[in-house]
Amino acid sequence: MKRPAKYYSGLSGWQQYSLFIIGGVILGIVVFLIRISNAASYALDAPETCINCHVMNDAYASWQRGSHGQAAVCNDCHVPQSNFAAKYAFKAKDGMKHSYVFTLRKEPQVLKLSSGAVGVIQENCLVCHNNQFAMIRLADVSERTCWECHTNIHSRVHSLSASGDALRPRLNDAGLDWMKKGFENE
Amino acid sequence: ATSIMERRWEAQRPAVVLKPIAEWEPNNAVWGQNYPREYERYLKTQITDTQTRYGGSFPRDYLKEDPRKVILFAGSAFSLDYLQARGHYHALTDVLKTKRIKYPYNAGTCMACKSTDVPRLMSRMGIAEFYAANFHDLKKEINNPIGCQDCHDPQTMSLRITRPALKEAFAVMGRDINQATHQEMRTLVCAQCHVEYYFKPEPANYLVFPWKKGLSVEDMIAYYDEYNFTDYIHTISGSQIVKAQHPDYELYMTGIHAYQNISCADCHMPYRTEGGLKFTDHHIQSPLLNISNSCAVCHRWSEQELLRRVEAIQDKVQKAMLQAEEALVKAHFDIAAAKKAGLTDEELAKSRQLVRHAQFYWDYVSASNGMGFHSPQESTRILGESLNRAQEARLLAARLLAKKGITDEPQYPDLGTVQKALDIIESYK
Amino acid sequence: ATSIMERRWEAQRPAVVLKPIAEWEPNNAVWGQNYPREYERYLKTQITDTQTRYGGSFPRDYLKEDPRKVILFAGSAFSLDYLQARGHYHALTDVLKTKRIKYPYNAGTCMACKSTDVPRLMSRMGIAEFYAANFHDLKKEINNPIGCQDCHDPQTMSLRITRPALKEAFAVMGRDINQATHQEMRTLVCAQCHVEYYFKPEPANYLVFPWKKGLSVEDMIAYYDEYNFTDYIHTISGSQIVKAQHPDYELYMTGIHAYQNISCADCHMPYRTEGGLKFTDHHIQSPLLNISNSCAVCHRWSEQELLRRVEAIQDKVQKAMLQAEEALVKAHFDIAAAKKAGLTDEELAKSRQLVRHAQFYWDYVSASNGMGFHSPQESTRILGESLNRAQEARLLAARLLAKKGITDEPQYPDLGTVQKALDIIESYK
Ligand code: HEC
Ligand code: HEC
Ligand code: HEC
Ligand code: HEC
Ligand code: HEC
Ligand code: HEC
Ligand code: HEC
Ligand code: HEC
Ligand code: HEC
Ligand code: HEC
Ligand code: HEC
Ligand code: HEC
Ligand code: HEC
Ligand code: HEC
Ligand SMILES: [Ca+2]
Ligand SMILES: [Ca+2]
Repeated sequence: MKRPAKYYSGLSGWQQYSLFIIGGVILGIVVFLIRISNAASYALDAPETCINCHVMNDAYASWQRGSHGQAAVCNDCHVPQSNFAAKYAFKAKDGMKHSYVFTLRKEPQVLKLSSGAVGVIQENCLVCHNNQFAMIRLADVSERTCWECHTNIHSRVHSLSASGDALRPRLNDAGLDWMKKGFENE
Repeated sequence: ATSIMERRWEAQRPAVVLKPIAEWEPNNAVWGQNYPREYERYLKTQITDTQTRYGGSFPRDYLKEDPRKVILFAGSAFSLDYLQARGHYHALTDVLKTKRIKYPYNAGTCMACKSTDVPRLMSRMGIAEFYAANFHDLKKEINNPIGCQDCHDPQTMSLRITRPALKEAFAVMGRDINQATHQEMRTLVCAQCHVEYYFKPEPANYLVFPWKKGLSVEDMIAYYDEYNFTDYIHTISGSQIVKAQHPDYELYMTGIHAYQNISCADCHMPYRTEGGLKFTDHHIQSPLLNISNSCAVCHRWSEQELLRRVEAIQDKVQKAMLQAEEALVKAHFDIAAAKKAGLTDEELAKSRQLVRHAQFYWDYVSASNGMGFHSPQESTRILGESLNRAQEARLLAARLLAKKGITDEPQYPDLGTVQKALDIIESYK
Repeated sequence: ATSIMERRWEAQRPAVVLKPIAEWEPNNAVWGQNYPREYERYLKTQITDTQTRYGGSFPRDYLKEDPRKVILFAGSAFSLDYLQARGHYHALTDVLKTKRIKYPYNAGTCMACKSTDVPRLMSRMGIAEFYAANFHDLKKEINNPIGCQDCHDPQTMSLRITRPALKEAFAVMGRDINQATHQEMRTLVCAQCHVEYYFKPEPANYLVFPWKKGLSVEDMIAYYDEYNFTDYIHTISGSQIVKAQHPDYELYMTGIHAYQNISCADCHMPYRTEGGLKFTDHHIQSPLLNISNSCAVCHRWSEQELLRRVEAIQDKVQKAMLQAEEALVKAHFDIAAAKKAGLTDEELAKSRQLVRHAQFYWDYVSASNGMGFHSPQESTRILGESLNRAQEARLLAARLLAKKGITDEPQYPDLGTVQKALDIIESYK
């Protein structure tokens, strides 16, 4: 009945490191692209990084107004915190998938966590909230997630269209100045 | 990455209006020039080959699926032609070809919910005059099916009520429809048509929603009793029947989604985002044909789980409906047997009144679209009330028959096909 | 990762345990020394003055509230003493003082769900021997009401099944209860007791849950029919009645919460935080007395909104229940009248069978706690089925009476008070 909530067991060490390297290489080589897509910010933890893609707007808005807007940033929950390599390997894999899907406009209207993501987040809830007796017991359980009860982490409603654009902060301009001028002239 | 950048601009692109739309513009294609996304999706309501367990856009034949309905509507044109609704695009075609339309005169009121030409004509002719007009005269001026004009203000594109019956019904309940919130409007535009209605005799064929006492089935039948309103005399039992017609809004209002302020549009017109632009999906249809956009926005279950749940709810409603129907059909025949045995109309009055009520309760659910999904518990509750009245009517009839020495159960005819059912009705005329 | 978590739990647990607990320790206070928070909350189940519209911990008198129930249970001790459940702390007291216990012998089975001493005694005596023993002998060894031992393993504190009847019922259905997930266990510990049961005659008074064909009301009555099981012969109508007893788990299983994997404990034992420590609230009671922890974490509506919705659901169930009850009471009297008029048991068999079923359907909802909230639509559906059978029985009876020349409705007695109802029963003995 429930979505399978297997713990994110991590990629094998070999996969982690190669993904990390591939990700790094790609980012390293395509400097031009990095500049225009604000790619440098992807290595950091600022939530604004994520809304480089408007597809993430709703998640951003609901996070900001949810119970953790002041308490945790996206990567505190969405990226494994267990060790440095795992963290960046996950980021690289995720990042590549997202850019691929986004660029090809294949994103679904209603996003759902991938099965790998569920375990990662559940673990992360415990990173911060681990000092409470009953929760440790809950964490033993792979079939139930914290947010089945705590539905206000993002919000009840999940959809690319769920939050108005107004809730999205203005980003730094993307692209190069001359490009912008070019468009303005049209 | 270039495309990532481009797509970021998408999010900031303003909508541009190309061409002002005339106040009473009935032509959807004209509106469509300005709003191509909405129009393109609207055009999809042409599709008529989708099917779900109880819905979908194909023209399901209610009578063929369940010939007992022919018996229940004996005395009304619904026993001749009764299909399930399909897409808005077909509304005009369908009202023009249904056998329920009478010749040479039929009330203009039958056009009230079928075309974007209606607001224009009403504003020109006057409301009462429109209803009183002959349907066959109006036809000449009516060319467009349901569309933009029915729900939108052409200047601002905001939602607006174009049908006076809804405004008037609100006023009668002491409410001002202009105070409706934006979220309520996302339901009320539908409630212009997806509601129970009747034609008041005075002014002639005036369209009225029977909400004066309230929206519940109890309130409505009490209203009809007070006004002594009847749609038809039942050919077999002689009961005075009120046909319920799609009380979708009313039944929905008793459900959990209405309680939580979820509108018709939330499910039947979910938002879509294409290229960073957010718009409303104007392909109005069964949400079960679009679960991932429609329900999954709020319910993080799998599509399979959602579908299974809806069907389980609907199966229960159908079972309860058929149970009430069975008793109701028999009640008509029981009363007919009593009549034949020589019992007077006076003696039969109480059973007939019970059957009138039983059938209205049954029809409140049966004529509602969605097989009870809009309010699962209320649907089965109402069907229980219907059943009780039908069975009470049968008990009275049995005791009356006994008074005439008839102690056996009447023989109930075979109702296997529509034709058989029609023949039976004929034999009672 | 799972194992990391397990280790974390293992690491933390011993720090809390002050004193090991013996395998069959029945004394809740002893467990309480190690787990004072849970124990303190558990002690709150002593409270007996809370009240909601249909529940709460005060000992609501079902018979006084609705004396027609006295008639329905004519022939069984439930017509003498029938209260609504109150807190677990009182389970032992209440079974000791109820008038439903017989002297000098009563089946030991009546103790099975009332005390933490039961697992110990069963392991010592043997299961069949426990059930077969005399209740009045067992009393001497039983001193503790429902508590920790009933749901927990004293070593690990994990949930465990201590009652064989549930294990056996799972086995009969081809399921292994040891495969239950943690979340399922949060329901199954309750399903040890909050279920429909009967005493199998062989081995003597053996406790069985009638789930072989399934958990639905249809499946259960089919089961009882197959085994020809009857709790009592109805004093008035002579029907063979099966009394349903608290099918809480079974009804819940058809509801939306079970479908979404929400357990009994989620609502009746919500988490509570005290001093930064989150633990399970062991004050088991009506969740309506603690809406903010119980419902509002998942449903972010106001407490008022939640309460209003629950009550609206319950009101509808009650209305449907009373409607079915009315028909059922009359059915008993109708059959009695037919009997009196000289109809044979053979002629009455069909009506009695219908009444047997009608009453079991009715009781499946009536005897369930929570006035149908656990499964709103299924409750009203079942009550419709009950009603139909009761009315069909009345129709048959009316036609039989007619055969004897009696065409009037029987006179139904005044059932205004419990005493009046008891007197009526007396007159039929
Ligand atoms: C390049 C554009 C882009 C950026 C930048 C981006 N996302 Fe996404 N994200 C997407 C798209 C497209 C999807 C939908 C993928 C799918 O469903 O196949 C998605 C899906 C997701 C999902 C749900 C699916 C899953 O994999 O579990 C999560 C969680 C997520 N993003 C988090 C983030 C976080 C956190 C950040 C910032 C660190 C971020 N995203 C930045 C485009 C982006
Ligand atoms: C406190 C932990 C936490 C933080 C902080 C957080 N998320 Fe999430 N995120 C979750 C959980 C839990 C879910 C799963 C929600 C569900 O399935 O109902 C989720 C789901 C998502 C999804 C999948 C779509 C959806 O709505 O379920 C996206 C995309 C996403 N998050 C992006 C982000 C972005 C972007 C940020 C920061 C701006 C962020 N998250 C901050 C915990 C968090
Ligand atoms: C980076 C640390 C961090 C992570 C990761 C985190 N939290 Fe929190 N959480 C906090 C802090 C700090 C607070 C207190 C916020 C406050 O009091 O305003 C909090 C508050 C809460 C609350 C109480 C407020 C409320 O919403 O009712 C809940 C519940 C909660 N977190 C659940 C979760 C869940 C579930 C997850 C994982 C999906 C999670 N947290 C992940 C730091 C975190
Ligand atoms: C919570 C979601 C939801 C809401 C709100 C809702 N509906 Fe529905 N509706 C459904 C579902 C699900 C069905 C069943 C479709 C099926 O069986 O294929 C349905 C069926 C229908 C149908 C029949 C569709 C068909 O396939 O023939 C109509 C007409 C309809 N609804 C109109 C309305 C109106 C008018 C309102 C508001 C007053 C409304 N609905 C509110 C979900 C909803
Ligand atoms: C002007 C009257 C009118 C308005 C306004 C209206 N409807 Fe309809 N609706 C109809 C008619 C008439 C049909 C049946 C058309 C046919 O079968 O020819 C219909 C059919 C439908 C169907 C069945 C489609 C199918 O594929 O089976 C759905 C669903 C529906 N309407 C929902 C809605 C919703 C939701 C709204 C409001 C957002 C709405 N309607 C507003 C008159 C209206
Ligand atoms: C108050 C609005 C309203 C009025 C007045 C109205 N209808 Fe409809 N009609 C609807 C709606 C809404 C539907 C779609 C829902 C349904 O069929 O249940 C519909 C569906 C139909 C359909 C297609 C489905 C079917 O039943 O075969 C026909 C034909 C039809 N109406 C004919 C008529 C006729 C004839 C009259 C006059 C007696 C009439 N309508 C008056 C609102 C109305
Ligand atoms: C049955 C009612 C109905 C009909 C017919 C209808 N609309 Fe809409 N329309 C709506 C609703 C409901 C909304 C959502 C409004 C809101 O929430 O602000 C909407 C929104 C819109 C919007 C605002 C942008 C958006 O997509 O949310 C536009 C533009 C629009 N409709 C154009 C049209 C056009 C063009 C047609 C005719 C082809 C049309 N509509 C027919 C009900 C309808
Ligand atoms: C905009 C939000 C929203 C949408 C869209 C929505 N629902 Fe719901 N639904 C709710 C809420 C709110 C509840 C009440 C329970 C709760 O608070 O979670 C609910 C309750 C339910 C229930 C439980 C009711 C019961 O009696 O079993 C079902 C089933 C359900 N919805 C199915 C659907 C289906 C199917 C659709 C799509 C056709 C749908 N919902 C669309 C918000 C929504
Ligand atoms: C979704 C929440 C929910 C779940 C799950 C749930 N219940 Fe309940 N329960 C309620 C509510 C609400 C009531 C009504 C209380 C009232 O009327 O005061 C109730 C009433 C009861 C009562 C009567 C309480 C009284 O006040 O007398 C009992 C006993 C009970 N439930 C047992 C169970 C059992 C056993 C299960 C699991 C098989 C269960 N419940 C699952 C919410 C729930
Ligand atoms: C060992 C048998 C047994 C188990 C296990 C059990 N119950 Fe009970 N329960 C009872 C009995 C017996 C009563 C009635 C006590 C009385 O009235 O004397 C009762 C009463 C109740 C009440 C009514 C309380 C009130 O205040 O009205 C609720 C609620 C309840 N139980 C819920 C549960 C839940 C939830 C579980 C599992 C977490 C559970 N029970 C497990 C036997 C049990
Ligand atoms: C399968 C477990 C089980 C068995 C066996 C059982 N009970 Fe109970 N009993 C319960 C539960 C659960 C409750 C609380 C729920 C309720 O009352 O509906 C309860 C409640 C009670 C109550 C308090 C409420 C009332 O009805 O007055 C009494 C007294 C009682 N039982 C007596 C008995 C007697 C006498 C027997 C033997 C004929 C018996 N029980 C057998 C589970 C059981
Ligand atoms: C009717 C069943 C029932 C009874 C009786 C019961 N418990 Fe529990 N207990 C539970 C459930 C259910 C949980 C939640 C277990 C989980 O989800 O892991 C629990 C959890 C616990 C925990 C784990 C920590 C926590 O709070 O979540 C402890 C410790 C505990 N109970 C102690 C006791 C003690 C001491 C008693 C007797 C005073 C007792 N229990 C009686 C059902 C019961
Ligand atoms: C079965 C439902 C349920 C699940 C699953 C659940 N919680 Fe909770 N949680 C609650 C309830 C109820 C409360 C409120 C307790 C109170 O207010 O006394 C709560 C409170 C909290 C709080 C606030 C504590 C405080 O000090 O106020 C945090 C933080 C929290 N939960 C985190 C989590 C995390 C992390 C998980 C997953 C490991 C989780 N919860 C799983 C029901 C749940
Ligand atoms: C652990 C989560 C959880 C808890 C606790 C919970 N619910 Fe629900 N409830 C749900 C889910 C999930 C649904 C199904 C609809 C959905 O997906 O939102 C639901 C549905 C409902 C519905 C709609 C059903 C209908 O037929 O109208 C009501 C009402 C409701 N819950 C009331 C309650 C009440 C009252 C309580 C407390 C006694 C409660 N719930 C406790 C999760 C929960
Ligand atoms: Ca249809
Ligand atoms: Ca109680």
